[in-house]
Amino acid sequence: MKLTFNAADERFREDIASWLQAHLVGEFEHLKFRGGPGDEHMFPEERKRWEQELAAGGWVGIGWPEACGGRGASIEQQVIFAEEYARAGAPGRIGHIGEGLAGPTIIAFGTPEQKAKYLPGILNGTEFWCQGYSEPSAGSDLANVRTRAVRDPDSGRWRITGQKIWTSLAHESQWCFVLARTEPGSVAHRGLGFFLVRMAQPEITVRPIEQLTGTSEFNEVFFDDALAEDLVGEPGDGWRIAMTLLGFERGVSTLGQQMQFQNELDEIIRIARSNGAASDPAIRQRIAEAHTGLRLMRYNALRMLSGDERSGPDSSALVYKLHWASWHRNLGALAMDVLGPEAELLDGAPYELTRLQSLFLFTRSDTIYGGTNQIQRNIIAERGLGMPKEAKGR
Amino acid sequence: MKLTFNAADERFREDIASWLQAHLVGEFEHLKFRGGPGDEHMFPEERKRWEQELAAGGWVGIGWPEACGGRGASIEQQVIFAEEYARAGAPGRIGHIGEGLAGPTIIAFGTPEQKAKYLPGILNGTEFWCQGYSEPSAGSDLANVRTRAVRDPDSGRWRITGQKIWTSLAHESQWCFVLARTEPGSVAHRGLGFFLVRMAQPEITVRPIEQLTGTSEFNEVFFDDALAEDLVGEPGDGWRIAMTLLGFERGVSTLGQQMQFQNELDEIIRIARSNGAASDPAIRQRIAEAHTGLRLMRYNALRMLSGDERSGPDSSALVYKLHWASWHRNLGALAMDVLGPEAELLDGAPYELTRLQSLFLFTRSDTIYGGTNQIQRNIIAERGLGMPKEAKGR
Amino acid sequence: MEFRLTDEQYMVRDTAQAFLADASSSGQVRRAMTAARSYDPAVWQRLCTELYVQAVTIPEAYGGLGLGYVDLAIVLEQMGRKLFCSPFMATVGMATNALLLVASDEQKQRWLPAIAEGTQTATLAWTGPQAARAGGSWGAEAVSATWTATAEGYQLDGDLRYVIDGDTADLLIVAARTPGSSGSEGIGLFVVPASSAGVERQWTPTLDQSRRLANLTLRGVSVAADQCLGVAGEGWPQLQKILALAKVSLAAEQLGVASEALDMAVNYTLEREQFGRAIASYQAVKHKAADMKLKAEVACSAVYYAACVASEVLAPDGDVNIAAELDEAAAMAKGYCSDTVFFNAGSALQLFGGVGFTAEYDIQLYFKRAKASELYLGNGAAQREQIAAMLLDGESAQ
Amino acid sequence: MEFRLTDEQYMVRDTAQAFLADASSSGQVRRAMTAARSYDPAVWQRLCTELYVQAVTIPEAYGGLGLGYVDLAIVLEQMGRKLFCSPFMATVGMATNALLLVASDEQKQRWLPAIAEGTQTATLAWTGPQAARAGGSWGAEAVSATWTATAEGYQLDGDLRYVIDGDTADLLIVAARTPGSSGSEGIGLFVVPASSAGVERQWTPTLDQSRRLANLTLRGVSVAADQCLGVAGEGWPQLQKILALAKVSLAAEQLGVASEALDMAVNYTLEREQFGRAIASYQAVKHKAADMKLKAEVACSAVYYAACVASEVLAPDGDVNIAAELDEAAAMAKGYCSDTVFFNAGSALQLFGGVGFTAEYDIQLYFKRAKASELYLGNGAAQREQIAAMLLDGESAQ
Repeated sequence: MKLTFNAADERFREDIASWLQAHLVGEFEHLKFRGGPGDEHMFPEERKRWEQELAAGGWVGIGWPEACGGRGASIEQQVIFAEEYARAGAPGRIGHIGEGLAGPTIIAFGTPEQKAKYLPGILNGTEFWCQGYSEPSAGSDLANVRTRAVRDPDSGRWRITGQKIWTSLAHESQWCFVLARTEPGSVAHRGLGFFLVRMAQPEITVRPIEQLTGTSEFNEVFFDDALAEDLVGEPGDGWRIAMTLLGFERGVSTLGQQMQFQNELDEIIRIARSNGAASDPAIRQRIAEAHTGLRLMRYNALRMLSGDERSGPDSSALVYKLHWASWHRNLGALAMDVLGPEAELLDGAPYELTRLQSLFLFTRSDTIYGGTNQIQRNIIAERGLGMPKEAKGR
Repeated sequence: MKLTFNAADERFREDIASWLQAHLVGEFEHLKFRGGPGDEHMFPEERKRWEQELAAGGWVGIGWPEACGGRGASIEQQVIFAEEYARAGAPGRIGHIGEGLAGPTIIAFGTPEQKAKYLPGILNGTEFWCQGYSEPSAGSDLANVRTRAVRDPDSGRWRITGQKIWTSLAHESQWCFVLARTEPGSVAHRGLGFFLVRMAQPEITVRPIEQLTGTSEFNEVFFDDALAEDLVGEPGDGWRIAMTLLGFERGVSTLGQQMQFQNELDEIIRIARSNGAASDPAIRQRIAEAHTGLRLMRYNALRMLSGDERSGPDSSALVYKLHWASWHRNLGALAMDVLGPEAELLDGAPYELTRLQSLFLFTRSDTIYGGTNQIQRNIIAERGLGMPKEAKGR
Repeated sequence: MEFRLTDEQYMVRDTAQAFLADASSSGQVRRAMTAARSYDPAVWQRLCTELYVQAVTIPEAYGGLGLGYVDLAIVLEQMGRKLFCSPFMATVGMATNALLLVASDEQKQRWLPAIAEGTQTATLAWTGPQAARAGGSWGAEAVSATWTATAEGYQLDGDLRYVIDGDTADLLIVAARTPGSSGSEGIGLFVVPASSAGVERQWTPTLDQSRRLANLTLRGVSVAADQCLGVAGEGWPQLQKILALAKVSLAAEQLGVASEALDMAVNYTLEREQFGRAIASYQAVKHKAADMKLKAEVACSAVYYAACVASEVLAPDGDVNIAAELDEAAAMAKGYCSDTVFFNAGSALQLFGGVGFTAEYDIQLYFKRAKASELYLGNGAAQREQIAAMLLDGESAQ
Repeated sequence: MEFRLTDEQYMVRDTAQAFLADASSSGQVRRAMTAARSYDPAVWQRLCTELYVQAVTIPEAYGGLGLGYVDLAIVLEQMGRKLFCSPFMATVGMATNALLLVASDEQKQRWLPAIAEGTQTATLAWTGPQAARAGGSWGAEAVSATWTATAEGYQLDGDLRYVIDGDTADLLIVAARTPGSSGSEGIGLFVVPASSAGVERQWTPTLDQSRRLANLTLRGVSVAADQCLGVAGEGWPQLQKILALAKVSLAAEQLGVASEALDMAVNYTLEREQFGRAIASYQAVKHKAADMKLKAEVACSAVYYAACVASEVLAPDGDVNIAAELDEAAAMAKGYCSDTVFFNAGSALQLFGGVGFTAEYDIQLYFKRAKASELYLGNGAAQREQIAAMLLDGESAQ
C-alpha cells in the first residue's frame, strides 16, 4: 500500500492542470463550477462547445482503449484527470453519458460497424447521449420494462413504443440508448433488447418534468413506433448489457464527483465561519462528520479503483452508492442548518433558488435514483453478505 | 384536557407518601432503590417481608376490583401510587408478576374456586409468581410453543413437559403460569392452554442462566411430566388468555418504571455535573434528549391511561414499548459516555459491576424481551398503520 | 388529571377538519402560494365567520371564544395537516398572545375585538438582521430595533427580519431595545399599526412558499405612550413567554405536518407496487413508517402537554406550578416536533421515490414546510441546549 | 498510488489469522480474561517466536522486521477479530512508537532489541487521575505526574491511570510535566523499567475483561539522564504523535472487532429461525447488517489510510506532506471506527436476541470491548471536535 503517485503520473497531473488553466478562459470562464447536479440544464450550447474544446485537447475518452480512439490511460491517471478537472472548476460534462456509458457499452458489446459509427462522435464532442432505462411503473424494479420493440419483418428494423422517465439532457442529445422488450409476453429481465435510437424523429416526444426545485432537468420521453438505429448484441441480451453498463457508472468519475462535493462543503464551511455557526457545537460535530465522510469516501474510492478485495469481491464498490448518497443528503440538510433562518430566503421571486437551497432539494433525489437506499441495502446484504434474497410478489 | 389532580386524589397521594415514609425504615431502610432491573435477585427474603408489610397496609392490588379484595382504585390513584412508590425509592416489587399479571388474569378468566384459591396469597404478600412463556426456540415467535400438556385420562389432571426460558424469580416463586400445547400436532396460536403450576415438585428443575453481567436473574425451567394445579379457561383458550395478560403489562406500572428511570438519569446528571462532562456540548445534547424523552414518555403514558384515542385505538400504547426500550438503551450508553474512561472501572474483582455499568449492560435486553424492537415496529406498522402483515415461513 | 380531548374538543377538531378539507385542497394551497398575499382573503373571511377560531383564545369579554391553548393547538394541528395558507399562525399563534399576556385592560379592549371579529390580522416582529443564527441565538440578543422615549410616547427605529406575514398584517407587535442596551436589558414591546408613518415592509420570497416572511424597516416611527405593552425596558420576561407560546403554536402545527406526511406515505406505499408487491409490504418500508408513527405519537404528547401548560399561563387563575413549566415544556415540544417533522417529511419523500421529487405531488410541499418550521425559533439542537442549560448550569438544578 | 494490500501483506494477514485461530479460541480468551496476567505468557512467547510480529515496525538494525504501520494494522485487525488477549497493543501499538519516534540511536539500541526478541513488554503511561473526561480531554492537560531535574538525572512523582497492561509491562514510557506547568508546556518523556524503586502498580478490574488497566504510583522514582527521551520539557509534540499513532492502532483493532461482530451476526441470523424463516431473510435484519457492512468497509478505508500516513511518519525518508496528515487521519480513523465498533457490536448483540445476553455466547465480549475501546483516547464526538477545530478555528483553515 502506498499513497504517493509516481513521477509519470505527476507529470500527467501537470499536463491536465496546465491545459485546463490555459483553456478554461474566455468564453468558457463563466462555465466554472456550473452544470453540476441541479444545474445540469444550464448553458447547454456553451458546454457543448467546451466538450469540443476538451476533445481537441485529447481529453475525451482518455480511459478508452487506444484501438478505439482513447488513450488507454491507467486508473491512476483517470483518477488524476477527474481530480484536476473538478479542482479547476471545469463545468459539468454534458458528454458524460456518451463517454462513460454509451461508449464503453458499444466498445464492449458493439460490432465493428457500430464502433465506427458511434465512437467518433463521442470522442470529438459533437454527439451527445441520453439514457432510456427507467419507466414510470418500474422505479427501483428496473427489470419491469414495458416499452416494447417490434421488428419489421420486411426491413428487419426495430420500432419502439413506450415511455421512459427521469431522462436527463433528453433535449440536448442526438442519441438515446433504450432498454425495450423484444419478446412479447416475456417478464422481468428476460426478453429485453438494448437499442440505440436517434432522438430527432417525430415519433419521439420529450416532455420536461417539473421538479420540486421549480426546474426541469429530467424528462419523460415517449416513443410512438420510433425507429431504432441499431440493436447492440442479440435480442434477449438487453439485461446483461444494461447491467454491465451500470457497472461502468462506478468508475473514476466518482473522484470528480467528490471534488464537486468538496466545493460544496467548502462553501458551507465558509458560511459557518462567517455567520457564527462555526461556534455552534452541534454544527461543529456535523461539519467534522461531513469532512470525515468525504475523506473516507475518497479513500473508499481509491481502494475500489486499486482493486482491494480483502473483504470479498466488490465489497467497497457495493457500499459506495449508499455511502455517498446518504452523505450528500446529510450535507444538504447541514447547509440549511448552517444558514439558519436565512436558509429560507430565495435569491429572488418567483422561485430562484440559491446554490445551497438547490443542493438541499436536489440531494433528496440522490437516495432514490440509481437504486434507492433500500435497494442498496438489499444488494449489500444479498451480494455482500450472502443473506437470502427478498421474496418477489410476482 | 387538564393536568391537575383533584383534591381526593391529592389526599390519596399524601396517604401513600406518608405511609411509605413511616414504613420504609428499620429493616427495610437498606432496600431503598434496590431490586430494580439488573438487581432483581438481591435481598429476596427481605423484599418478601416488605411485600407483606405493603399488604398489611392495604397497598397490594389497589387496582383490583373490591369484590376480589382490591380497592378498586381509579387510574389516577394507581398513577399516583406508582409515582410515590418510586419517588420514595421503595424496592422493586418481587410480587409484581402475581399482582400485575397472574392475579388480573385469574380475575378475568378464572373460576370462583380459582379466585378463592389464588388471589388471597397474592394480596397478602405470601405467594409469589413467575411466568412460563418464552421457549428457547421461540424467541419473538411466542406462539411457537413446544411445551406440551397431557391430560391423565383417569385423574383428569394435566401434566406438563417441556422447557421455558427467561423466567425471572423462578427460584423465589411458589407458582408459575405456563403456556403449553394441549392439542398434539397443533401449530402456532391454536391448541394452547394456560396452566397454573406449583413450583415445588421434583418434576420441575430451575437452572439459572449466567448473563453477560455475571449475574443470573433469569432461569431456564424444565418441566418433566410436572403436575399442573389448574387450567384457566378451556384447552385451546391459552393464546387468547396469554395475549390479554400481555395487555396488562402496559398498565400503570409504567409510571413507576419511569420514576426508576428518573433516578437513573438523576445519577447521570449528578456525575456529569461533578466530573465536568456537563460542559461537553455533545453530552449536553444527549442529557437534554434523555430528559425530554423521559418526560414525553410520561405524557405518553398519561395519554394512554386517560384513554386518548385520537390517532386510532391503542396508538399511544402500541408505540410505548419501542419508545421506552430504545430510550433506556440509549441511557445506558450515555451513562458510560458521561463517565468516560472511568466507565471501565468495576466496583471490584472478580466482576462486581457499578450501578451504571449494570444499567448499561441490562438495558441491552430491554430492546429484546417482551418483543424485540423489530417485532414492535412490525406491530406498529400492521396494527397501527394497517400495513400488510409480514409473510411467515411456515 | 385527564390527558385526553374532551367531547367539545373533538368537536373543535372535527369542525376544523371539515372546513379545511373544503378550504385547503392541494389546488387551493398552490394558488395561495403564488397569490399576492400568500393566502386567499375570502377563505380567511370564511374561516373567521364560519369557524370563528381566530378568536379561540380571546376571552369572551373581548368578543372571543374564551377557550384554552389546547383548543388552539387542535386547530393549528389541523391547519398543519392541510398546509393551510393564512395569517392564523402570526395572528393567533403569536401576536394575540402578546396582547393577552401583557396588554392592559384598555389595550385589550382597543385591539382584541378587531382580531376576534376577523377584521384585523397581526404578527410578531422582534428579531433583527444580525441576530438569528443556526443554533441557539433566537434569544434576547436577537432584538436589535430601538425605542427612545419622546414627549408624546416613543420613537421606534431599526430593521426587523423573518416576520411571518409581515407584509400583510394589520397590526405589528414590535420588540425593540433602548440604544446601547444588550441581552435581556432594555427591551420594550409596542403595538404598531402597519399603516403607521415610517413603516416599510418588503416581502422576502422563501423556499417554503406556503408561508410568507417579510423584512420590516422602521424609520422614526412615532407611537403613543398607550401603544407600549407593559413597562418599556422591562419587556424581556414577557417577550420570552410570548416566544415560548409561539414555539408551542409552531409545534402543534408541526405535529399536523408530520402526521399528514406519515398518512400520505402510508397510503402511497399501499398503492405503489415494486417487484410485484405493494411496497408497504416490505419490512424496510414498514419499519420506517413505524418510526414515523412513534415520533408522531410522542410529538402529540409533547404538544398537548405544552398546550395544557400554556393554558395555565394564559388563564387568569392558572395553576402557577404548572405555568412555571412553560419554558421547558415549550422547548421540549418545539425540539421534539422539529426533529419529528423533518424526519417524517424527509422519510415520506423517500418513500414516495421518484414522484416525490416532482412538483406535481404534494409531499414536497410538506418537506419544505418541515425544514422551514424546524429552523424557525431554533431547531431541535437549539431547544436541547436550552433544556441542558436548565438542567446542568443552574446552582439549583438537580 | 496503490491502495490495496501487497501480496506480502496478504501473507502477513493470513499468517496472523491462522495463528490466532489456534491461539485465541473462545475458551482461550475466557481463560486469559481471568488469568493472573490477563494473558497467557506461553501463547505470547509462541507469538513472538513463530510470528515475530512484536518486531513488525522495529527497523532491522535493532532486530526487527522493518515493516510499516500497514503491516502492524493488519496484525491488530486480526487480533481484534479474535479478541486476542496479549500485551501486543500496549507494547507494539503504543510504547514502541515512542522509542521509534523520539529515542536516540543509543536509546534504541538499548531498548528495542529486547522488545523485538519478545523478552520485554512495554506500555505507555501518561494520563493522571483528574484528567480523562468524557469528550475531548485526552490532551496535554491530562498529563499530571511530575519530573524534576536531579544531579544524576530526573525524579518522577505522581499517579498514572488507565495504563493498558500497566500491571505486567516490563518497560514504562512515562509522560510527566515540570511542577506548576500546564497545558502543552513542560512535558517530558521517560523510559522507566517497571522494577525501578518507587514504582507501585495496581490492577484495576474492568468491564472489558479482555484487556487490563492499571494504576501506577511513582514516588520519588530516580531515572538517569539517558532515560529521558528527547528534551525534557519539550515533549508534547512527540507525545501528541505517539497518541495519534496509538489511535491508529486502536482503530485497526476496532475494525477487526467490528468486522467480526458483523460476521458473527450474519452467521447467527442465517441459522436462527423465527416464524418459520431464517431471520436473515427479514429485511429489517438484512438492512441492519448492510449498515454494519457499510461502516466496516468505510472503517477499513479509514484505518488503512491512517496506517499509510503513520508509515510515512515513522519512515526515516517518509513523505512529509503525507506525514503532516497524521493528526487528522488518526482522529478520523479513531472517530469513525469508535462509532462503527459500538454500532456493529451493539447491533450484533440485538440480532442475537436473548442468547446474546447470556455469558455463554461470545458476542457480549465483543460488545464490552467495543465500548471500552470507543472511550479510550476519546470517543467519536471527541475526535470530531478535534477535526472541527482544525477546520474551523485556525486562521489558515479553508
